[in-house]
Amino acid sequence: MELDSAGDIIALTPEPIDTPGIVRRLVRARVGAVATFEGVVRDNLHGRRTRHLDYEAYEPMALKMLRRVAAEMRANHPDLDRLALIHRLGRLQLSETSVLVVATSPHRATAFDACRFGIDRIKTLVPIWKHEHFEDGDVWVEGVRPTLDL
Amino acid sequence: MELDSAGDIIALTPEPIDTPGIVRRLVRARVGAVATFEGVVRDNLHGRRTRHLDYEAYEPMALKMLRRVAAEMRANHPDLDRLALIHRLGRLQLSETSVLVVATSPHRATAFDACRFGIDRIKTLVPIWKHEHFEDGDVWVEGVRPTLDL
Amino acid sequence: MKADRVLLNILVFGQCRALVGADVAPVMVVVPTTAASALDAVCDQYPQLAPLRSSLLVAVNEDYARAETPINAGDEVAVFPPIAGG
Amino acid sequence: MKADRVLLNILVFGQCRALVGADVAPVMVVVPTTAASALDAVCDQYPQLAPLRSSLLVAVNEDYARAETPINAGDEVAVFPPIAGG
Repeated sequence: MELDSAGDIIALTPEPIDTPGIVRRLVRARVGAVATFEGVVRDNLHGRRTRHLDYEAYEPMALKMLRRVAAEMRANHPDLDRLALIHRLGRLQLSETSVLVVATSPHRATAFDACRFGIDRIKTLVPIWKHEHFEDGDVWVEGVRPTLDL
Repeated sequence: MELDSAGDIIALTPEPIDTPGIVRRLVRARVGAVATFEGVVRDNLHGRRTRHLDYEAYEPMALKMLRRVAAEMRANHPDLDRLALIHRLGRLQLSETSVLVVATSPHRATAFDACRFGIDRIKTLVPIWKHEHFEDGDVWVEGVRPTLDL
Repeated sequence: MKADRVLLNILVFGQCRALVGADVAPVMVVVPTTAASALDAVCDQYPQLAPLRSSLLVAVNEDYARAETPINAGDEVAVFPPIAGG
Repeated sequence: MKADRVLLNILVFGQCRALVGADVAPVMVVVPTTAASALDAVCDQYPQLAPLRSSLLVAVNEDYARAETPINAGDEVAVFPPIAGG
Protein backbone atom coordinates (compact mmCIF):
# COMPACT_ATOMS: atom_id res chain seq x y z
CA MET A 1 0.00 0.00 0.00
CA GLU A 2 1.49 3.25 -1.19
CA LEU A 3 1.29 6.76 0.17
CA ASP A 4 -0.72 8.91 -2.23
CA SER A 5 0.27 12.41 -3.34
CA ALA A 6 -1.00 13.87 -0.03
CA GLY A 7 1.03 11.30 1.93
CA ASP A 8 -2.12 9.40 2.86
CA ILE A 9 -2.92 5.71 2.55
CA ILE A 10 -6.42 5.11 1.18
CA ALA A 11 -7.22 1.61 0.10
CA LEU A 12 -9.53 -1.37 -0.24
CA THR A 13 -7.71 -4.64 0.23
CA PRO A 14 -8.37 -8.39 0.28
CA GLU A 15 -5.24 -8.86 2.44
CA PRO A 16 -5.04 -8.56 6.24
CA ILE A 17 -4.53 -4.92 7.26
CA ASP A 18 -1.04 -4.32 8.67
CA THR A 19 -1.94 -1.63 11.21
CA PRO A 20 1.53 -1.14 12.74
CA GLY A 21 3.16 -0.96 9.31
CA ILE A 22 0.61 1.65 8.17
CA VAL A 23 1.09 3.77 11.29
CA ARG A 24 4.88 3.59 10.98
CA ARG A 25 4.77 4.90 7.42
CA LEU A 26 2.36 7.73 8.25
CA VAL A 27 4.06 9.25 11.28
CA ARG A 28 6.57 11.93 10.48
CA ALA A 29 8.69 14.16 12.69
CA ARG A 30 6.18 16.97 13.19
CA VAL A 31 3.55 14.57 14.56
CA GLY A 32 2.86 14.33 18.30
CA ALA A 33 -0.46 12.47 18.34
CA VAL A 34 -1.71 9.36 16.58
CA ALA A 35 -5.36 8.30 16.95
CA THR A 36 -6.29 4.93 15.51
CA PHE A 37 -9.61 3.16 15.14
CA GLU A 38 -9.92 -0.47 14.17
CA GLY A 39 -13.19 -2.24 13.57
CA VAL A 40 -12.76 -5.94 14.26
CA VAL A 41 -15.00 -8.92 13.60
CA ARG A 42 -17.05 -9.71 16.69
CA ASP A 43 -18.14 -13.19 17.70
CA ASN A 44 -21.83 -12.33 17.68
CA LEU A 45 -24.55 -10.16 16.18
CA HIS A 46 -27.54 -9.62 18.47
CA GLY A 47 -26.53 -12.79 20.28
CA ARG A 48 -26.19 -15.08 17.22
CA ARG A 49 -22.74 -16.68 17.09
CA THR A 50 -20.73 -15.44 14.14
CA ARG A 51 -18.56 -17.85 12.16
CA HIS A 52 -17.11 -15.39 9.62
CA LEU A 53 -18.00 -12.35 7.49
CA ASP A 54 -17.84 -11.52 3.80
CA TYR A 55 -17.42 -7.88 2.80
CA GLU A 56 -18.02 -6.68 -0.73
CA ALA A 57 -17.68 -3.19 -2.20
CA TYR A 58 -18.59 -1.20 -5.27
CA GLU A 59 -14.86 -0.71 -5.54
CA PRO A 60 -14.32 2.37 -7.71
CA MET A 61 -17.12 4.28 -5.97
CA ALA A 62 -15.94 3.09 -2.53
CA LEU A 63 -12.44 4.41 -3.26
CA LYS A 64 -13.91 7.68 -4.49
CA MET A 65 -15.94 8.00 -1.28
CA LEU A 66 -12.94 7.13 0.91
CA ARG A 67 -11.06 9.96 -0.83
CA ARG A 68 -14.01 12.24 -0.17
CA VAL A 69 -13.93 11.34 3.51
CA ALA A 70 -10.20 12.16 3.57
CA ALA A 71 -10.86 15.53 1.94
CA GLU A 72 -13.56 16.29 4.49
CA MET A 73 -11.23 15.36 7.35
CA ARG A 74 -8.63 17.79 5.97
CA ALA A 75 -11.20 20.53 5.42
CA ASN A 76 -12.41 20.21 9.01
CA HIS A 77 -8.92 20.01 10.52
CA PRO A 78 -6.23 22.15 8.88
CA ASP A 79 -3.59 20.81 11.28
CA LEU A 80 -4.31 17.18 10.44
CA ASP A 81 -1.14 15.54 9.15
CA ARG A 82 -1.19 12.26 7.22
CA LEU A 83 -4.10 9.85 7.52
CA ALA A 84 -5.10 6.33 6.55
CA LEU A 85 -8.54 5.00 5.55
CA ILE A 86 -8.44 1.30 4.73
CA HIS A 87 -11.26 -1.21 4.40
CA ARG A 88 -10.78 -4.94 4.10
CA LEU A 89 -12.80 -6.93 1.56
CA GLY A 90 -13.58 -10.63 1.15
CA ARG A 91 -13.82 -13.21 3.91
CA LEU A 92 -12.81 -12.23 7.45
CA GLN A 93 -12.42 -14.44 10.49
CA LEU A 94 -13.17 -13.47 14.10
CA SER A 95 -11.00 -10.66 15.52
CA GLU A 96 -9.62 -9.68 12.12
CA THR A 97 -9.57 -5.96 11.33
CA SER A 98 -12.28 -4.93 8.87
CA VAL A 99 -11.56 -1.21 8.83
CA LEU A 100 -8.67 1.01 9.91
CA VAL A 101 -8.72 4.79 10.38
CA VAL A 102 -5.53 6.57 11.41
CA ALA A 103 -5.25 10.32 11.99
CA THR A 104 -1.92 11.97 12.81
CA SER A 105 -1.43 15.54 13.98
CA PRO A 106 0.83 17.70 16.07
CA HIS A 107 -2.04 17.82 18.60
CA ARG A 108 -4.30 15.20 20.12
CA ALA A 109 -7.67 16.95 19.80
CA THR A 110 -7.31 17.03 16.03
CA ALA A 111 -6.15 13.42 15.87
CA PHE A 112 -9.14 12.22 17.90
CA ASP A 113 -11.75 14.37 16.19
CA ALA A 114 -10.55 13.54 12.69
CA CYS A 115 -10.30 9.81 13.44
CA ARG A 116 -13.81 9.64 14.81
CA PHE A 117 -15.22 11.71 11.99
CA GLY A 118 -13.45 9.38 9.57
CA ILE A 119 -15.03 6.16 10.83
CA ASP A 120 -18.46 7.75 11.27
CA ARG A 121 -18.31 9.06 7.72
CA ILE A 122 -17.11 5.74 6.27
CA LYS A 123 -20.16 4.08 7.77
CA THR A 124 -22.55 6.59 6.20
CA LEU A 125 -20.88 7.13 2.84
CA VAL A 126 -18.79 4.22 1.51
CA PRO A 127 -20.66 1.56 -0.53
CA ILE A 128 -19.67 -1.66 1.21
CA TRP A 129 -21.90 -4.56 2.28
CA LYS A 130 -21.50 -7.18 4.94
CA HIS A 131 -22.76 -10.74 4.70
CA GLU A 132 -22.57 -12.35 8.12
CA HIS A 133 -22.38 -16.12 8.47
CA PHE A 134 -23.54 -17.63 11.74
CA GLU A 135 -23.27 -21.14 13.06
CA ASP A 136 -26.98 -21.51 12.21
CA GLY A 137 -27.53 -19.38 9.12
CA ASP A 138 -26.57 -16.10 7.50
CA VAL A 139 -27.79 -12.54 7.00
CA TRP A 140 -27.01 -9.48 4.93
CA VAL A 141 -26.35 -6.99 7.70
CA GLU A 142 -28.87 -4.18 7.70
CA GLY A 143 -27.18 -1.02 6.49
CA VAL A 144 -27.70 2.71 6.58
CA ARG A 145 -28.80 5.19 3.94
CA PRO A 146 -26.07 7.71 3.23
CA THR A 147 -26.48 11.33 4.13
CA LEU A 148 -26.88 12.93 0.73
CA ASP A 149 -26.26 16.54 1.63
CA LEU A 150 -22.56 16.57 0.93
CA MET B 1 3.87 -6.68 30.37
CA GLU B 2 1.20 -8.81 31.95
CA LEU B 3 -2.58 -8.54 31.91
CA ASP B 4 -3.78 -7.62 35.41
CA SER B 5 -6.71 -9.27 37.18
CA ALA B 6 -9.17 -7.16 35.14
CA GLY B 7 -7.44 -8.20 31.91
CA ASP B 8 -5.93 -4.73 31.52
CA ILE B 9 -2.32 -3.71 30.89
CA ILE B 10 -1.26 -0.78 33.09
CA ALA B 11 2.42 -0.02 33.19
CA LEU B 12 5.37 2.36 33.30
CA THR B 13 8.25 1.12 31.22
CA PRO B 14 11.77 2.14 30.20
CA GLU B 15 11.46 -0.07 27.10
CA PRO B 16 9.90 0.91 23.75
CA ILE B 17 6.12 0.39 23.83
CA ASP B 18 5.04 -2.52 21.62
CA THR B 19 1.68 -1.13 20.52
CA PRO B 20 0.66 -3.96 18.17
CA GLY B 21 1.61 -6.60 20.73
CA ILE B 22 -0.43 -4.83 23.41
CA VAL B 23 -3.48 -4.50 21.16
CA ARG B 24 -3.25 -8.14 20.13
CA ARG B 25 -3.29 -9.31 23.74
CA LEU B 26 -6.21 -7.07 24.71
CA VAL B 27 -8.68 -7.87 21.94
CA ARG B 28 -10.97 -10.75 22.65
CA ALA B 29 -13.83 -12.27 20.69
CA ARG B 30 -16.60 -10.04 21.98
CA VAL B 31 -14.77 -6.86 20.88
CA GLY B 32 -15.78 -5.00 17.72
CA ALA B 33 -14.01 -1.67 18.20
CA VAL B 34 -10.47 -0.73 19.20
CA ALA B 35 -9.56 2.91 19.76
CA THR B 36 -5.88 3.68 20.27
CA PHE B 37 -4.06 6.87 21.14
CA GLU B 38 -0.31 7.22 20.94
CA GLY B 39 1.61 10.28 22.01
CA VAL B 40 4.86 10.46 20.06
CA VAL B 41 7.93 12.67 20.44
CA ARG B 42 7.64 15.68 18.14
CA ASP B 43 10.59 17.36 16.48
CA ASN B 44 9.86 20.76 18.01
CA LEU B 45 8.37 22.63 20.95
CA HIS B 46 7.11 26.12 20.10
CA GLY B 47 9.48 26.06 17.13
CA ARG B 48 12.64 25.01 19.00
CA ARG B 49 14.17 21.88 17.45
CA THR B 50 13.95 18.91 19.80
CA ARG B 51 16.86 16.47 20.06
CA HIS B 52 15.36 14.06 22.62
CA LEU B 53 13.22 13.91 25.77
CA ASP B 54 13.69 12.51 29.26
CA TYR B 55 10.58 11.43 31.16
CA GLU B 56 10.63 10.74 34.86
CA ALA B 57 7.85 9.60 37.19
CA TYR B 58 7.02 9.27 40.85
CA GLU B 59 6.60 5.63 39.99
CA PRO B 60 4.43 4.10 42.73
CA MET B 61 2.10 7.11 42.73
CA ALA B 62 2.03 7.22 38.92
CA LEU B 63 0.98 3.56 38.81
CA LYS B 64 -1.65 4.21 41.45
CA MET B 65 -3.02 7.12 39.39
CA LEU B 66 -2.98 5.09 36.16
CA ARG B 67 -5.06 2.47 37.96
CA ARG B 68 -7.41 5.23 39.12
CA VAL B 69 -7.81 6.41 35.52
CA ALA B 70 -8.64 2.84 34.47
CA ALA B 71 -11.25 2.59 37.23
CA GLU B 72 -12.80 5.87 36.11
CA MET B 73 -12.91 4.66 32.50
CA ARG B 74 -14.77 1.53 33.63
CA ALA B 75 -17.13 3.51 35.85
CA ASN B 76 -18.01 5.82 32.96
CA HIS B 77 -18.39 3.05 30.40
CA PRO B 78 -19.90 -0.23 31.63
CA ASP B 79 -19.47 -1.82 28.18
CA LEU B 80 -15.76 -1.05 28.02
CA ASP B 81 -13.84 -4.28 27.56
CA ARG B 82 -10.09 -4.54 28.25
CA LEU B 83 -7.87 -1.43 28.20
CA ALA B 84 -4.22 -0.44 28.27
CA LEU B 85 -2.60 2.61 29.88
CA ILE B 86 1.16 2.63 29.39
CA HIS B 87 3.68 5.45 29.82
CA ARG B 88 7.29 5.26 28.73
CA LEU B 89 10.04 6.57 31.02
CA GLY B 90 13.66 7.56 30.47
CA ARG B 91 15.18 8.91 27.26
CA LEU B 92 13.06 8.99 24.11
CA GLN B 93 14.12 9.81 20.57
CA LEU B 94 12.00 11.57 17.93
CA SER B 95 8.85 9.70 16.84
CA GLU B 96 9.05 7.22 19.71
CA THR B 97 5.80 6.54 21.58
CA SER B 98 5.68 8.20 25.00
CA VAL B 99 2.19 7.14 25.99
CA LEU B 100 -0.31 4.54 24.79
CA VAL B 101 -4.01 4.34 25.58
CA VAL B 102 -6.07 1.49 24.17
CA ALA B 103 -9.79 1.02 24.76
CA THR B 104 -11.67 -2.00 23.44
CA SER B 105 -15.42 -2.47 23.39
CA PRO B 106 -18.20 -4.14 21.46
CA HIS B 107 -19.12 -0.64 20.20
CA ARG B 108 -17.13 2.24 18.78
CA ALA B 109 -18.63 5.13 20.75
CA THR B 110 -17.45 3.59 24.01
CA ALA B 111 -14.00 2.80 22.62
CA PHE B 112 -13.51 6.39 21.43
CA ASP B 113 -14.94 8.09 24.50
CA ALA B 114 -13.00 5.92 26.93
CA CYS B 115 -9.74 6.31 24.99
CA ARG B 116 -9.99 10.06 24.90
CA PHE B 117 -10.98 10.28 28.54
CA GLY B 118 -7.99 8.09 29.36
CA ILE B 119 -5.36 10.30 27.74
CA ASP B 120 -6.97 13.51 29.01
CA ARG B 121 -7.02 12.12 32.53
CA ILE B 122 -3.42 10.86 32.36
CA LYS B 123 -2.33 14.37 31.52
CA THR B 124 -4.13 15.86 34.51
CA LEU B 125 -3.52 13.16 37.10
CA VAL B 126 -0.36 11.08 36.66
CA PRO B 127 2.86 12.46 38.25
CA ILE B 128 5.29 12.41 35.33
CA TRP B 129 7.69 15.14 34.21
CA LYS B 130 9.26 15.88 30.85
CA HIS B 131 12.71 17.35 30.35
CA GLU B 132 13.08 18.44 26.75
CA HIS B 133 16.52 18.73 25.17
CA PHE B 134 16.85 21.03 22.16
CA GLU B 135 19.72 21.52 19.79
CA ASP B 136 20.40 24.78 21.66
CA GLY B 137 19.43 24.13 25.28
CA ASP B 138 16.87 22.38 27.43
CA VAL B 139 13.70 23.01 29.41
CA TRP B 140 11.51 21.29 31.97
CA VAL B 141 8.23 21.31 30.10
CA GLU B 142 5.61 23.41 31.85
CA GLY B 143 3.03 21.12 33.39
CA VAL B 144 -0.52 21.25 34.67
CA ARG B 145 -1.96 21.19 38.18
CA PRO B 146 -4.12 18.13 38.71
CA THR B 147 -7.83 18.42 39.22
CA LEU B 148 -8.16 17.55 42.88
CA ASP B 149 -11.89 16.90 43.05
CA LEU B 150 -11.73 13.19 42.49
CA MET C 1 -32.71 15.76 -26.41
CA LYS C 2 -33.65 12.70 -28.46
CA ALA C 3 -35.34 9.85 -26.56
CA ASP C 4 -33.71 6.47 -27.20
CA ARG C 5 -34.53 3.00 -26.00
CA VAL C 6 -31.24 1.54 -24.74
CA LEU C 7 -29.93 -1.36 -22.70
CA LEU C 8 -28.65 -0.09 -19.36
CA ASN C 9 -26.23 -2.49 -17.64
CA ILE C 10 -27.04 -1.74 -14.03
CA LEU C 11 -24.39 -2.83 -11.54
CA VAL C 12 -25.87 -4.59 -8.51
CA PHE C 13 -24.21 -5.17 -5.15
CA GLY C 14 -24.76 -6.86 -1.83
CA GLN C 15 -28.11 -8.53 -1.39
CA CYS C 16 -29.20 -7.15 -4.80
CA ARG C 17 -26.36 -8.99 -6.49
CA ALA C 18 -27.25 -12.15 -4.58
CA LEU C 19 -30.94 -11.88 -5.55
CA VAL C 20 -30.16 -11.17 -9.22
CA GLY C 21 -27.57 -13.92 -9.28
CA ALA C 22 -25.13 -11.79 -11.29
CA ASP C 23 -23.02 -8.63 -10.98
CA VAL C 24 -25.02 -6.83 -13.66
CA ALA C 25 -28.76 -6.47 -14.22
CA PRO C 26 -29.39 -5.32 -17.81
CA VAL C 27 -32.62 -3.36 -18.23
CA MET C 28 -34.26 -1.69 -21.22
CA VAL C 29 -34.96 1.99 -20.56
CA VAL C 30 -35.73 5.08 -22.58
CA VAL C 31 -33.01 7.70 -22.09
CA PRO C 32 -32.78 10.33 -20.84
CA THR C 33 -34.36 8.92 -17.69
CA THR C 34 -33.98 9.40 -13.93
CA ALA C 35 -32.65 7.40 -11.01
CA ALA C 36 -36.19 6.76 -9.76
CA SER C 37 -37.31 5.49 -13.17
CA ALA C 38 -34.26 3.26 -13.51
CA LEU C 39 -35.01 1.79 -10.10
CA ASP C 40 -38.62 1.17 -11.16
CA ALA C 41 -37.37 -0.54 -14.31
CA VAL C 42 -34.93 -2.84 -12.51
CA CYS C 43 -37.55 -3.81 -9.91
CA ASP C 44 -40.00 -4.47 -12.71
CA GLN C 45 -37.63 -6.64 -14.74
CA TYR C 46 -36.13 -8.36 -11.62
CA PRO C 47 -39.20 -8.86 -9.42
CA GLN C 48 -37.08 -10.47 -6.69
CA LEU C 49 -35.79 -6.91 -5.98
CA ALA C 50 -39.26 -5.38 -5.71
CA PRO C 51 -39.75 -6.11 -1.98
CA LEU C 52 -36.59 -4.06 -1.29
CA ARG C 53 -37.63 -1.17 -3.56
CA SER C 54 -38.19 1.42 -0.84
CA SER C 55 -34.78 0.92 0.75
CA LEU C 56 -32.65 0.64 -2.41
CA LEU C 57 -30.09 3.25 -3.41
CA VAL C 58 -29.00 4.35 -6.85
CA ALA C 59 -25.58 5.68 -7.85
CA VAL C 60 -24.92 7.43 -11.14
CA ASN C 61 -21.31 7.73 -12.25
CA GLU C 62 -20.12 6.70 -8.78
CA ASP C 63 -22.08 9.32 -6.88
CA TYR C 64 -25.24 8.83 -4.87
CA ALA C 65 -28.27 9.83 -6.90
CA ARG C 66 -31.49 11.50 -5.82
CA ALA C 67 -34.82 10.40 -7.30
CA GLU C 68 -34.62 13.11 -9.96
CA THR C 69 -30.93 12.63 -10.88
CA PRO C 70 -30.78 12.32 -14.71
CA ILE C 71 -29.40 9.23 -16.44
CA ASN C 72 -28.15 9.36 -20.01
CA ALA C 73 -26.77 6.73 -22.36
CA GLY C 74 -23.24 5.80 -21.30
CA ASP C 75 -23.73 6.65 -17.63
CA GLU C 76 -22.55 4.10 -15.06
CA VAL C 77 -25.56 3.17 -12.95
CA ALA C 78 -25.58 1.01 -9.83
CA VAL C 79 -28.36 -0.21 -7.55
CA PHE C 80 -27.73 -1.52 -4.07
CA PRO C 81 -29.12 -1.80 -0.55
CA PRO C 82 -28.17 0.49 2.37
CA ILE C 83 -24.45 0.33 3.08
CA ALA C 84 -22.90 -1.61 5.93
CA GLY C 85 -19.16 -1.00 5.93
CA GLY C 86 -17.07 -0.57 9.04
CA MET D 1 -1.49 14.17 69.85
CA LYS D 2 2.10 14.69 71.01
CA ALA D 3 4.13 17.19 68.94
CA ASP D 4 7.49 15.77 67.87
CA ARG D 5 10.37 17.27 65.96
CA VAL D 6 11.22 14.70 63.26
CA LEU D 7 13.27 14.42 60.08
CA LEU D 8 10.91 14.16 57.08
CA ASN D 9 12.57 12.65 53.97
CA ILE D 10 10.63 14.50 51.30
CA LEU D 11 10.77 12.90 47.83
CA VAL D 12 11.43 15.44 45.09
CA PHE D 13 10.79 15.01 41.36
CA GLY D 14 11.27 16.76 38.07
CA GLN D 15 12.75 20.22 38.25
CA CYS D 16 12.63 20.03 42.08
CA ARG D 17 14.90 16.98 42.05
CA ALA D 18 17.24 18.75 39.62
CA LEU D 19 17.36 21.89 41.81
CA VAL D 20 17.91 19.92 45.03
CA GLY D 21 20.50 17.73 43.33
CA ALA D 22 19.14 14.58 44.97
CA ASP D 23 16.03 12.36 45.02
CA VAL D 24 15.28 13.22 48.63
CA ALA D 25 15.17 16.53 50.49
CA PRO D 26 15.32 15.86 54.26
CA VAL D 27 13.66 18.58 56.35
CA MET D 28 13.12 19.00 60.08
CA VAL D 29 9.44 19.50 60.93
CA VAL D 30 7.24 19.27 63.98
CA VAL D 31 4.56 16.60 63.52
CA PRO D 32 1.65 16.54 63.15
CA THR D 33 1.95 19.15 60.43
CA THR D 34 0.20 19.94 57.14
CA ALA D 35 1.09 19.81 53.44
CA ALA D 36 1.32 23.63 53.34
CA SER D 37 3.69 23.72 56.31
CA ALA D 38 5.87 20.96 54.87
CA LEU D 39 6.09 22.91 51.62
CA ASP D 40 7.09 26.03 53.57
CA ALA D 41 9.75 24.00 55.37
CA VAL D 42 11.27 22.52 52.22
CA CYS D 43 11.35 25.92 50.48
CA ASP D 44 12.94 27.40 53.59
CA GLN D 45 15.65 24.74 53.85
CA TYR D 46 16.19 24.49 50.04
CA PRO D 47 15.95 28.13 48.97
CA GLN D 48 16.50 27.16 45.32
CA LEU D 49 12.91 25.83 45.43
CA ALA D 50 11.43 29.03 46.85
CA PRO D 51 10.85 30.76 43.47
CA LEU D 52 8.65 27.79 42.45
CA ARG D 53 6.71 27.76 45.74
CA SER D 54 3.35 28.91 44.37
CA SER D 55 3.25 26.24 41.66
CA LEU D 56 4.54 23.25 43.64
CA LEU D 57 2.38 20.26 44.51
CA VAL D 58 2.50 18.02 47.55
CA ALA D 59 1.54 14.35 47.71
CA VAL D 60 0.99 12.49 50.98
CA ASN D 61 1.03 8.69 50.84
CA GLU D 62 0.80 8.79 47.03
CA ASP D 63 -2.29 10.98 46.86
CA TYR D 64 -2.45 14.64 45.97
CA ALA D 65 -2.64 16.76 49.12
CA ARG D 66 -4.54 19.97 49.77
CA ALA D 67 -2.96 22.74 51.85
CA GLU D 68 -4.60 21.42 55.02
CA THR D 69 -3.91 17.71 54.45
CA PRO D 70 -2.31 16.38 57.69
CA ILE D 71 1.17 14.84 57.77
CA ASN D 72 2.24 12.51 60.55
CA ALA D 73 5.49 10.72 61.32
CA GLY D 74 5.95 7.82 58.88
CA ASP D 75 3.91 9.38 56.07
CA GLU D 76 5.41 9.34 52.58
CA VAL D 77 5.63 12.96 51.43
CA ALA D 78 6.61 14.19 47.96
CA VAL D 79 7.03 17.67 46.49
CA PHE D 80 7.06 18.30 42.75
CA PRO D 81 6.13 20.77 40.00
CA PRO D 82 2.99 20.57 37.84
CA ILE D 83 2.83 17.30 35.92
CA ALA D 84 3.70 16.96 32.24
CA GLY D 85 3.09 13.37 31.18
CA GLY D 86 1.59 12.34 27.87
